[in-house]
Amino acid sequence: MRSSNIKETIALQLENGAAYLLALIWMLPLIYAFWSAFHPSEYATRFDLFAPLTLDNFREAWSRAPFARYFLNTFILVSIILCAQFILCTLAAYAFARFEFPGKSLAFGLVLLQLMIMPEVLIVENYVTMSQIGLVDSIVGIGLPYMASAFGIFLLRQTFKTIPKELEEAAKVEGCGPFQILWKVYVPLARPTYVAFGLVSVSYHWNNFLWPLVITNSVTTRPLTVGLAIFGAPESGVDWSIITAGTLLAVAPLLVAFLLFQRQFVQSFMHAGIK
Amino acid sequence: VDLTMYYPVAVGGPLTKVVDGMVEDFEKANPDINVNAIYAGNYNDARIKALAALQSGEPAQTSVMFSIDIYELIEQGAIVPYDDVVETEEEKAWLNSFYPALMENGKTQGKTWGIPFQRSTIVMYYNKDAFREAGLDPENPPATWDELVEAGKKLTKKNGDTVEQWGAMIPSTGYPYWMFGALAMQNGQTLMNSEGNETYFNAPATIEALQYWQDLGNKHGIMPSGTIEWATLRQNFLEGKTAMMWHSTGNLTAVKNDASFDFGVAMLPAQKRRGTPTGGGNFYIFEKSSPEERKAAIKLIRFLTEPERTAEWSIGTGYLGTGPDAYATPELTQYVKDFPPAAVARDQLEFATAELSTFQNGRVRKLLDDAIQSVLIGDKTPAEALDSAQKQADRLLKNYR
Amino acid sequence: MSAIELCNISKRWGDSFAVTDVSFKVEQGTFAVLLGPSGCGKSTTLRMISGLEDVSEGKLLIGDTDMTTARPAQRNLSMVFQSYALFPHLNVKENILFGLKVRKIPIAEQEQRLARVAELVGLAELLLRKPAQLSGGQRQRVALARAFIAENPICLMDEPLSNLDAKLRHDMRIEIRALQQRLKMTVVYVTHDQAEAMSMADKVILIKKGQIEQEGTPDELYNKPATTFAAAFIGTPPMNLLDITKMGTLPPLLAEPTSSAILGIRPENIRIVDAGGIPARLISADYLGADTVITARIGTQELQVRTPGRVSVPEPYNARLQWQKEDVHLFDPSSGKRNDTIKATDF
Amino acid sequence: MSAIELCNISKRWGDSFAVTDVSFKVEQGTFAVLLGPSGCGKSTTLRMISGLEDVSEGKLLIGDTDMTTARPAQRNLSMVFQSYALFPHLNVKENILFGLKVRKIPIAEQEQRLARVAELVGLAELLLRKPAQLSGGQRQRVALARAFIAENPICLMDEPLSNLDAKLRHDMRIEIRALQQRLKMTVVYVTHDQAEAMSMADKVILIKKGQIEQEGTPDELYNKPATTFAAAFIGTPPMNLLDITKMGTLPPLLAEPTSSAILGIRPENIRIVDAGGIPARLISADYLGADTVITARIGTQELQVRTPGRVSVPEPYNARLQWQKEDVHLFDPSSGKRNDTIKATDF
Amino acid sequence: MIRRPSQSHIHGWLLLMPAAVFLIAFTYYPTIATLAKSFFSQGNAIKPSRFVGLENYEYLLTDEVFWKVVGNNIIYAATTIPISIGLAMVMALWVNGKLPFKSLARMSYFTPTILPMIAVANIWLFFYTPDIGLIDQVAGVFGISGHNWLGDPDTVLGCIIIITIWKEAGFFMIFYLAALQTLSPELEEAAKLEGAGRWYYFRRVIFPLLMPTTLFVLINAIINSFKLVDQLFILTKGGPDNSSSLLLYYIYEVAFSFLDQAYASTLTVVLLIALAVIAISQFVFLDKKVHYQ
Ligand SMILES: Nc1ncnc2c1ncn2[C@@H]1O[C@H](COP(=O)(O)OP(=O)(O)OP(=O)(O)O)[C@@H](O)[C@H]1O
Ligand SMILES: Nc1ncnc2c1ncn2[C@@H]1O[C@H](COP(=O)(O)OP(=O)(O)OP(=O)(O)O)[C@@H](O)[C@H]1O
Ligand SMILES: [Mg+2]
Ligand SMILES: [Mg+2]
Repeated sequence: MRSSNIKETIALQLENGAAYLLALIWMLPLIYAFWSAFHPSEYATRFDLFAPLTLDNFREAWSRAPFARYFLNTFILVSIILCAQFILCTLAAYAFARFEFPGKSLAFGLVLLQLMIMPEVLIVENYVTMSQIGLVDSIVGIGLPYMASAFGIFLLRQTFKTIPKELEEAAKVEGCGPFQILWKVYVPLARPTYVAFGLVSVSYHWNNFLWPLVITNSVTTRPLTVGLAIFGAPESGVDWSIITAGTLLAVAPLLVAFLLFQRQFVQSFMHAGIK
Repeated sequence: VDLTMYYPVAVGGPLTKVVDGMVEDFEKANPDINVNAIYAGNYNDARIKALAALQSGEPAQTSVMFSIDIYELIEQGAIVPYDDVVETEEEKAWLNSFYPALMENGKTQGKTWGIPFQRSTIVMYYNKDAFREAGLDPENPPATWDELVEAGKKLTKKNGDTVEQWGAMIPSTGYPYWMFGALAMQNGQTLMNSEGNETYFNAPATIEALQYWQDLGNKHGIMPSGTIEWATLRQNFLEGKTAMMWHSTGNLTAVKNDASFDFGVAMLPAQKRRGTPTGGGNFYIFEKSSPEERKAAIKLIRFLTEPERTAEWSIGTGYLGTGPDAYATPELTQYVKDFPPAAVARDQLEFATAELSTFQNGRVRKLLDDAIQSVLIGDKTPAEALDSAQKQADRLLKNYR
Repeated sequence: MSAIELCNISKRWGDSFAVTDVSFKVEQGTFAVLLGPSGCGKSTTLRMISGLEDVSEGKLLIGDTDMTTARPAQRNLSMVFQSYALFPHLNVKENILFGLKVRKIPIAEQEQRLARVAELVGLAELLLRKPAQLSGGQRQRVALARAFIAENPICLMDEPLSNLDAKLRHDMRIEIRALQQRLKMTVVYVTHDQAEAMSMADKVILIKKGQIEQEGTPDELYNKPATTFAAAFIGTPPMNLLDITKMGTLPPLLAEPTSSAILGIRPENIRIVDAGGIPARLISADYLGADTVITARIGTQELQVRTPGRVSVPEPYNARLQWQKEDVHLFDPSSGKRNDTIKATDF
Repeated sequence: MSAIELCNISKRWGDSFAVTDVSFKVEQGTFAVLLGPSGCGKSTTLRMISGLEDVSEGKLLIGDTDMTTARPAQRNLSMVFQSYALFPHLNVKENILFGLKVRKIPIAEQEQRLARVAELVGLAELLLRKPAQLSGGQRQRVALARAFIAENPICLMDEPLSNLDAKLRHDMRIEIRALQQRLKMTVVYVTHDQAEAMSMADKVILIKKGQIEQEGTPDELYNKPATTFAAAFIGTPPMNLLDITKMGTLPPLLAEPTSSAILGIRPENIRIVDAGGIPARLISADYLGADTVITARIGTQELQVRTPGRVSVPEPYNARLQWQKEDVHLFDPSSGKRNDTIKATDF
Repeated sequence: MIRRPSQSHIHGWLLLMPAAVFLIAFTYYPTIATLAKSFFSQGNAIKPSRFVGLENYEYLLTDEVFWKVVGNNIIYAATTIPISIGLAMVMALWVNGKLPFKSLARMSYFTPTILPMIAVANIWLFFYTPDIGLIDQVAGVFGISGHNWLGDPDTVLGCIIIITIWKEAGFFMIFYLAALQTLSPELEEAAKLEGAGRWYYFRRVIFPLLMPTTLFVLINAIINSFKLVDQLFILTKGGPDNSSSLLLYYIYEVAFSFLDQAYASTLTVVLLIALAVIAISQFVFLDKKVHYQ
């Protein structure tokens, strides 16, 4: 340490302090969720170091809805959406990144337009479509409207564009056709982007609520959030202990996965950088 | 026959389990009818779901929905009156077996469109310990507006500028029009006619009622000014931040479970009279259904509203028993005996009236909600706010006269 | 039969021609170098041969078959790219085997060929590394191995050494050349580095602005440059080109006086002498270890003299320069073309 | 007064030393080059001088002031980075003026200095371009201009030419050297390219594994390499190092027979002779335009011979090699140190 | 050569086809249907829907709630966008720098992104609740009396804004982090040698170099400032007296509470046009400034 720069050091410490403070604030809702989920409900709004710990809230939450089934549904839903998004977005992004065809920029503009359209607004129309193709109350039906993700197309296109053309040419000279090139060159090289986009997509669909509620009718298709909403309905007042316990149950897989793989996730984001 | 039924859950608790259990019993009793009972979120979600299903031509045959959606559902041509479906005398008698106050929201144009199911009224919960501390008689809660103010002043505890305990709280988010319906009724004024095409928002008694509400906070200082959050009010009460609260009977079970103090439940106080609107969900039968389906639906609804099940439902949820014979069942009789507050809502039904419900209900209700809130936050005087709300409501409703 | 033959090939981008009417042949088993300054169309030409770029006009024969419009994979050739184009997600082995996998060659044969090629380029130890874990020279070898394993008779290389540092470049040059000879491959090699071209090529095709300037062995290009462009492009330092009309009064440098000519003389052919020769002023010296490059001035024209050992020029001073008439090249000033009708003379 | 003096400086990363106990002085106005193979600690040393890296042990004087712990900005020096570190969003002018703006130099003076520097490095025309619109050489010049405009007496350069192609590198070398002399700056220059070091330096500091191997003028390093490492590192092709004990029966090469020694002889000092000398087998030839490098073998040891003009060796054949005793360097085989007590002899 | 281009055309369209089918079926078709509805009156059993031309749009001009909501949304956008972007940038700088335990900080900044809004809103409800809420409890320790955060029209929108910032900043941070990683450390060293302080370096170098990322984030932020309304459903339902209502929430209310699809469509069209205009002008005006490479 340079002795002459005490002032700078202090400034740096202050800044680090601010960074941790902000981190604490950002964590606060989660911290509170843990607090109130693990304590009896009379401590939900009172903080007492010696409050007794309990798992009752989890037991209660778990018993109020068939969470196990909902977990399975959500898991299937998220997997289907993710697979479909990967395939559809990959193909479209590849077209936008490396092919010339008439109407390309118009098509791309239209894709970007989708970013701006709120799916909530289209619920009624989409419900009609689903019922026409007989997919009301099916997990596929929940996923369909989200399968062509403009965000995914956009992100992958950017990534594909940064992949050196030489790699594609090398593969061409070795005898690869367009699909082989996509599969053997572009997809593996864009893996970080896939991980990044996957994270965003999974957390969105894991937590999506209104459309799944409207389009599903039975326990065998409903995702977790619908179960969660039973506690979330504040018509008769909020019971935070149960809500937070339910919330923790619902997001636990996500949280755990994120904790375990956070290094990989974050690194993927880094590589997927939007420039 | 396959039946699809949507039902919303508007109160906490393992309601879906109760409904599923009752439906199972029904299927056992009627092996030829297969019921698919679908939990549909809260009242709002349920409405969206029904509407989406309706437009897709794939609706349910019956559904529990907000009792006040009646006019909109009629306007959409979505529902059929029960009068067209019931056939036997027995069934017609069944239509008349409910508390009249609960039927008010289900009847219009001389026909019955909705059968009460998960219904509630507003009651006043009060903290007996706080009453004792303030030197008030815990068995004698305020019965008039003036008494409410008086008691409230005694109950309001201050520590410097900070209020540690408020006298009373009336929630003004979520369903302000509902609370206000009670105040107006107590002042002798209903908010609309039974055809649902006229409102009385700027009647002098209505304006007075709103003035009183505003005064509770601004003039008498027994209630916080600004709006009071519906969803967290119970917690406030349980935490002792308010000595009295007006809230749905649907909270009874939760308050009973969580209160760490001695609490009481009372009817709402009176000005010119006692009064409260009813609230909650009715059974409707959808228009897009075959005659067999309708008959099956009637069977289901009758089954679910039988006294024994109504009693079970009421005990499990805190909702009202919908007819006198429910309270005559041994279970409910016993329950009321063990837990007298459970009877308050029933007793209050005598003074109850319909919840605000008109054509263009969403808009009209919002007009009133906004007017109430704008007064409570001090933006407008009651007369201004209600005049303007009435004017706009007239414009919306004149097409229906 | 030539391995590759270009007949009047042109390449147009929109309105402008990157390559104009180029024709040349590359014989079986030879090492041909496309040489020229940046942007002259070398890569474009090579890419047309590979099929990565469409030919706008003309005909392309590979092994006597018309391949003008064939797909790259049909042409049976390999290519080594400037930055190697190694697949970063595959390890060395997978990179080398990439093409064989695409072509579904049986595993046993893949392994066999791999072993041979890896041995050849000295990568046997590194097969499981990812490209990022290799040094520049090793990456280069992977790229070569990938090109060789296909056992295509033709290999195209686009400035494959330009990313390496000087020392490594020198080693790799020798290595590539040795491999080409061992495998008897036909190689077309693109570079803008004349030293590279000189040391590797059997045949150099010198390109300028999309057209062939001179074609021949390195010797021919060095000793008989066809134009001033060729003369100035080849050799380090390059040939000095002096305008005879601006030399001032001097002993006669040409056999018969001519109104105008460009006199070319390579720096290593000029000697600093005590007497005789022509007067010049030495300006500065650049010591390169084995020899020194001296910048000198005759009249207003600068020229460079390369002389063995260390010579220092702390201050400019006058000296005398001399060369032999055999070392003089003469060019026509207007066209820049070599003119062997004029003769130089000793002085 | 030295411009820069390092006294027993070391740099530790965790447990390992990147630089160990290095001491040297750079005199005012000289051009010092830190030379050494990759990873030897050149950049680390330079960065300690600049203050971008903390010194672990030792003392650093800049103009006789102890600057061991001073902040980079306090040291009054400029630095040119390997990849130039130009700010991509600023145009040439803004890039050059960056430091003056930070230091809040009056606008009038900024403009004045800018004009002078831009003129000096030949950028006057390009002031409004963004770095992306410049060629490699031009970017290099911007980086230099940014370093020069501060008018700091010291300029540090970390492999500033390594990103350029050979030709441009050659031009830039001359340019940098000329500018340094014109501005009488003290320059510390890092490179792993010995040719660069030889042609530019007043003083070369040769580093090996974090320690100084030899320090001296280019001449000294070339003509009196202190170790086999220095001998092999400098010169292209580098000095041939022959183990005297493995040469087989030959005419005596040393004045008195010694049990063991390493004999160093530079390729350009070996001649191919018809008679006399020692027998050798010529293996291959590498034609470089002005001269040819021939690979030869004496016994089992390979060596390289550089000879002017074009020589071809289509097939290996036997020949005789000769050199003069003045050109022989002798080293101790165990320590690798130069040993001038043994003498070579003509043969 | 005619061969390649045509082949490329076919390939291009073929690749696009699957995504296009989905986009058309579930985005463009319903959007156009929505647009069409805005020119019709809301039909019902008594009065069938009929063409009314621009009547819905005329009504919109006189709709006080609409204008209030637009005003709110402008405030909402004008605060959430710069603050969350600014915070995201600061977070990214911290997490990218020498902060000890930075993976912990990174984790907490990113947490909001993976928590479901429906649950989170309830937790925030607790924070904001007067007297018993966390904020008032903490304030109470310092002797500050409670405030009715969500019940006061002056503070309610601010509360909503804070939640949005909390939800978004960490998400945007990731993009900045990615961009920062691509900056060469030599740039910072060069600036340091010239004597530039951290602030100067940020202002003159990092900030402009992050512009492309900022553009990307900005577009996302603008879109989100119209899209993120979930918290309203649980927290305020737009109240009191519409002082926290936002455009999309209002659309939702009109469509599903007022059951007026026609008017909801009209509002949707206006929202879409506004967004498209913003996005296009951004691309046109900013894109030029931003791309220096
Ligand atoms: N895709 C393209 N569109 C338009 N012009 C192009 C394209 N590719 C190359 N050119 C132009 O064609 C000419 C020849 O380019 P080419 O790449 O063949 O040069 P080169 O000789 O390989 O140069 P270098 O040594 O710099 O690689 C250049 O003027 C270049 O600008
Ligand atoms: N930040 C660091 N942490 C640990 N070791 C380091 C670090 N920076 C450099 N080193 C090590 O210190 C040694 C010297 O590195 P330095 O960068 O000075 O080498 P160099 O001579 O400049 O090499 P090059 O020519 O490749 O640039 C190397 O072994 C390197 O691995
Ligand atoms: Mg090229
Ligand atoms: Mg280095």
